[in-house]
Amino acid sequence: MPEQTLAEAWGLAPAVLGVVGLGLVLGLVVAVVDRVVVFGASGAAVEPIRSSARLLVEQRRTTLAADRLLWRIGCVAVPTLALLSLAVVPVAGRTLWSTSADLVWFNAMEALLWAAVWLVGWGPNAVHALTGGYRFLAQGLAYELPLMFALITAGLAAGSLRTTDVVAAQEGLWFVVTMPVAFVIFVASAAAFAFWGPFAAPAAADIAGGVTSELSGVDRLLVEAGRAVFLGASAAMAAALFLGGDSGPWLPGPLWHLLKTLAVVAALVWVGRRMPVLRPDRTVEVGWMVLVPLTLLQALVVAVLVLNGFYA
Amino acid sequence: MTAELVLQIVLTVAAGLIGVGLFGALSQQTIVMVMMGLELVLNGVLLAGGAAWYFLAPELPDAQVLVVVALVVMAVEMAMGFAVTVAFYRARQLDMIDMASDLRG
Amino acid sequence: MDLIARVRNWALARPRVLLVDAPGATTLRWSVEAELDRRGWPCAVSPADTDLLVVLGEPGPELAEAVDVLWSQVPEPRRRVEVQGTGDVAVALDQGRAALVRPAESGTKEDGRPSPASLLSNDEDEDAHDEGMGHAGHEGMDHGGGGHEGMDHGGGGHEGMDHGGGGHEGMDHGGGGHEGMDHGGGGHEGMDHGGGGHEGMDHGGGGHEGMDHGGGGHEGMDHGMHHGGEVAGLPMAMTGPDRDGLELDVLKVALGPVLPGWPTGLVLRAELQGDVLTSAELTWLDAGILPAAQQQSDSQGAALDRLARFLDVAGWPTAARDARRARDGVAEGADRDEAQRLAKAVARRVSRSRTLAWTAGGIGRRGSGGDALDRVRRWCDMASGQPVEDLPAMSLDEVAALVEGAEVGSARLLVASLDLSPVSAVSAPEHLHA
Amino acid sequence: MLSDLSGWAITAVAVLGVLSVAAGVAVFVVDSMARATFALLASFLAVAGILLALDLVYLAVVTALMMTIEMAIMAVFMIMFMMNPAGLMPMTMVHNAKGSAVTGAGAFVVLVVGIWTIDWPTRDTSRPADSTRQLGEAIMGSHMLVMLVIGIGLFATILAGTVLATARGRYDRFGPRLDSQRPDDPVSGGLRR
Repeated sequence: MPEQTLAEAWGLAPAVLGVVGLGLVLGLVVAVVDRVVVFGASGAAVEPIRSSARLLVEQRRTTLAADRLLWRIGCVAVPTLALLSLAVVPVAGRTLWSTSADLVWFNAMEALLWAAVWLVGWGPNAVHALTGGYRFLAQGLAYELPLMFALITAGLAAGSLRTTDVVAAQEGLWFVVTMPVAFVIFVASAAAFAFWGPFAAPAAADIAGGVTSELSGVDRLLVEAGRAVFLGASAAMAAALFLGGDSGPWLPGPLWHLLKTLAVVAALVWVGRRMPVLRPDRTVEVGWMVLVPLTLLQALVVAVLVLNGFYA
Repeated sequence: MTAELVLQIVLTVAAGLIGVGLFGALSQQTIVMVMMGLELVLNGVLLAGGAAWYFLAPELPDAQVLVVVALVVMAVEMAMGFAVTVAFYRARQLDMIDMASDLRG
Repeated sequence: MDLIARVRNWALARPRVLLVDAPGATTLRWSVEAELDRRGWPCAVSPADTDLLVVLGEPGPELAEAVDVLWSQVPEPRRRVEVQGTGDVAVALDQGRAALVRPAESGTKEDGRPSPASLLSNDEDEDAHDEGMGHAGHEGMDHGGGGHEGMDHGGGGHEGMDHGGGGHEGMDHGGGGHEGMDHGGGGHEGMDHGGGGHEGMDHGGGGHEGMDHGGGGHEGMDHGMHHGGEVAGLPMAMTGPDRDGLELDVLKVALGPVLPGWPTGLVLRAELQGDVLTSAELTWLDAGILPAAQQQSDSQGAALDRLARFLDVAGWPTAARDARRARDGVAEGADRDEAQRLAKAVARRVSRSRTLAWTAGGIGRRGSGGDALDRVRRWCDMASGQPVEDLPAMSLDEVAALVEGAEVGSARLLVASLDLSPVSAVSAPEHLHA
Repeated sequence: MLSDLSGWAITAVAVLGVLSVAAGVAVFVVDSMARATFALLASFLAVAGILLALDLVYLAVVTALMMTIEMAIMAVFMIMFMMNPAGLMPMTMVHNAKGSAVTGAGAFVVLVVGIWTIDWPTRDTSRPADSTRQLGEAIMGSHMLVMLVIGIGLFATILAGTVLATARGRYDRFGPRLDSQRPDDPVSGGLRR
C-alpha cells in the first residue's frame, strides 16, 4: 500500500466532506452543461440551483398504497451510491478510500444504483413509474457487462484494480490511445446507468417521466442530483482511467483532472443531446450483440499488448 | 477479545443464516421463495468461508477460492432456478412446488 | 420571514407548467408555449413535476373531471390557471406565478374543490387515514400492495374512487384508469369488506382482478384467464396470454387523457403485460359534445407543431424546441425568413436523423402503408413547405388495432405520429394539408 | 493478529451480523415480494460488509455486485410469477412449517454446538499484503482447475438456462427452412429489421 488515502491524509470527516462537495460540484457542472446545450446559455449556472431550491419548497408526493419504505430507500440510495462511486476516483492523486479492488467497487456501486432506481420505480405503485423501472432493469442488465469489461480492460493494462495504480500506469501513454473502444463504451454505459440523454428511456416523456414521474419535492431532488452526480463521477473516472487523470504539463494535477472531466462531460452532453432518446428494445440488443463482443475484443487486444510488454 | 471468540461469533451468525435459510427452503411453496432460502444458506457459507480465511488460514488462498465457488453456485442456482420456473410455468401455469407433486418418482 | 419569502420567490421564479388544452384551444396553446419559451419556464411531464396547471379553453365535463384528478395529484405549492383567450396569456401566467409564490394562499381549499387529502398530505396524514379506516388486518396498505394509483396522469374518470370503502367497480365505467384507487384507503383492500367489485392491482404489471363476491364488475372473465384458486376467500391473480407464451398477470391501464405530446382528451384503455399493451381501445372524452374542429389555417405551422409534439415524445428536446420556435415564427410572421430557415433546418435535421430512424422506425407498419417514421417525414416535408400527398384518414379503431401488442413506448410514438384530433372520432378525416 | 481487527471492526462485524440474520428472517416474514427480495439483498450486503471488515475486499465487493444484480432480476421474476407480489393478499404459502422450523433450528443448534465446542486453531500467521492478489494468483495458478470448472459450468448454465426458458427456437424465428431473411420476432431489436 504505497500511497495514503484521502481519509488518512486529511482526516476522515474532512475527506468525506470534501468528496461529497466535489460530487455535488460535478453534478452541478453536468446539470449546467446540459442546460446550456438544451436551453441555451441564459442564466444556466443558476438554473439547476434554482430548481433545487424549488424542489426543496415543494411538498413530497405520496401515492396511494405506495411501498413507502422501499420508495424512500431508493430515493436516498441513488445520490448516496453516486457519491460512494466517487470514493474510488482519484482526487489529487489519492482516493477517498483505497481498496485493492477499486474498479470492482465502482462497478458494484453502479449495480446497487441499478437496484435503487428500480425501487424508485416500484415504490410509488404507479404504472408509468414501474414501466420506467422495468426499462431501467433491461437497460442496466445490457450495459452492465460492457461497462465491467471496459473497467477491467483499464485494470488489465495497469496490472492492478486500484485506480491510483491505473493513473500511475498512464505516465507514458494515455490508455485512451490503446483502448478507445473501452473508453467510449465506458462513457456510454455510464450515461445508460445515469439514464441520461439518449439513454433516458427509463425517465422519458413517453411514460410521463418514468421512474421520476411520481417524484416531487425532496425525493425528486435526491434522484435528479444522484443522476447528475453519478454522471459527473463517471466522467471523472473516465478521465482518470483513460485520459491519464491528473497528468499534464504546466498546470497543477488536480486542475488537469478537472479539465479532462469537463471535457468528457461536454463531449458527452454535446453528442448525447444531438439525438433522440433511444428506445430500450433497440439499444438492449446492441448492448448484448455488439458492445459485449467489442469490449471482449478490446480486452484481448490489450492483453496481447500487456504480454508484449507494451505497458511496462 | 480473543480471535477465537470473534471467529465463533461470526460463525454463529453464519449458522443463523444457514438455519433460517433451511427453514425457508423447506417451508416455502413458491419456487422463487425456495430459491431465496437456498441463497440464504449459501450466504451463510460465504460468511463462514470468509471468517475461516481471516482467522484460520490467511496465508492460504483456499478459503477465498471456496467463497468464489459459493458465489458461482449461487449464480448457477439462480439462473437454473429461474429457467426451470419459466419452463414449468410455460408448460403448466404453475409456480408452486406442491402443484408438481406428480413429478414425484 | 422576508428572507424566506424572497427565497421562495426566487426558487419559484420559473415554475414548471403543465398545459392542458381543451379541444379547440390549439392556437391558444401555441401562444402559451411561445410565451413559456420566452420566459424560460419549463414544461412539466407529470403532475408530480408541476407547479402551475394551465388549462386552456373550455374543457367539457369529462375532461374537466380528468383535470380535477390531475390537479389533485399536483403537490404543493401549486396553482391552477385558466386561460380563455389569446390576449391574457401573459397576464394569467403572471398572476399564476404571483399566487404560487404567496405561501398562505396555496392551500388546498382555495378552489372549493374536494381535494383528495390522502394523495397530497404528508406521511403522518396518510398514516392517520389508514388507521382511520379501521380495517383490521389492513397490512397491505403499508406494504405498498394495493391499488395502482396515479396510473395515468389525469386519468379520466377516476371511477371506483370511493371514500367509503365498500364496493367499487373497475374500469368499465367510463373514465380512464385509476381503478383500484380510493382515497380513503378503504375499498380496494376488498377482501375485508367482501363488498362490491374490486380490482386490486399488483405491481408486476399484473392485474389482480379480484373477483368480487357481491356482484359488480365481472371484468376479466371474458379474457379466458385462469384462476389460481382461492386464498383467504379471494381469488388469485388473473392472467392473460401474452406474446411470449407465458400467461402472466395483466394490468388494466388507461393512458391519457393528458400526457406530454398526447392529444388531450384521448384515452387509451388497454391491458398491460409488462409494458406490452393488449386489448387496446381508444375513445375521446366528451365525444358527444365536441366542438366543431378548428380548421388549421396554417398548415406549415400545424405540421411544425405536430412535429414538436412527436419530438417531445421521442425525447429530443433540442429539436422539439427548435420546431416550436419555427412554428411560432411562422405563425407570428414577424421574421418570416428566419422562421422559414429554422423550419427547414429542423425539418431536415429530423428527417435525415439516422438515430431517429433507427429508434423510431418500423413502428405501426401493419396498418395502412407507412410506419410512424414515414408519417413524421411527411410532416417534415410539410414543415419545410413542400407539397405532400394526402394520407387516407385513420379511425380510432384502426389506431387501436395498430397499438395492439405494442409496448407503451411504441404506442406513444405511434399515436404521436398520427394527426388525431377529436373531430376524427365522428367523421375521421385527416386534415388535408396541401 | 488481533491488532488487525480493531474494536470498531469487531463492533461493525457484530452489528452487521445481527443485521444479516434479521434481514434473512425478514425474507420469510414480510408480505411483499419486493420487500422479501430486498430484505435478502440487505442480508447479502451485511455479509459483504463483514467480509470487508475481514479484509476480503474483492470478495466483499463482488458479493455486493453479483447479489445486487441477482436480486434485481429476482424481484422481477418474483413479481412475474407470484400472485401476491405486494402484499395485497396477506397469505401464507408454506407447507410443513413445523417440520421446516425444526429442521432449521436443529441445523442451527448443531452448528452452534460445534462452533462453540471446537478448539479453533487460530494462529498468528502472516497475513498477505493484498488478499485480492492472493486470490487472483490462486485461481490463475495453483487453483486454476477451479476456475476452469467454474467457467465451463457458467457457460453450460447460460446455454441450459436459455434453452429451458425460451419457447422459441430458430425454426420459429427463421421459418421451417431457416431461409427467412429477417427473424420473425415480436419486437425487432436494434440490429436486424
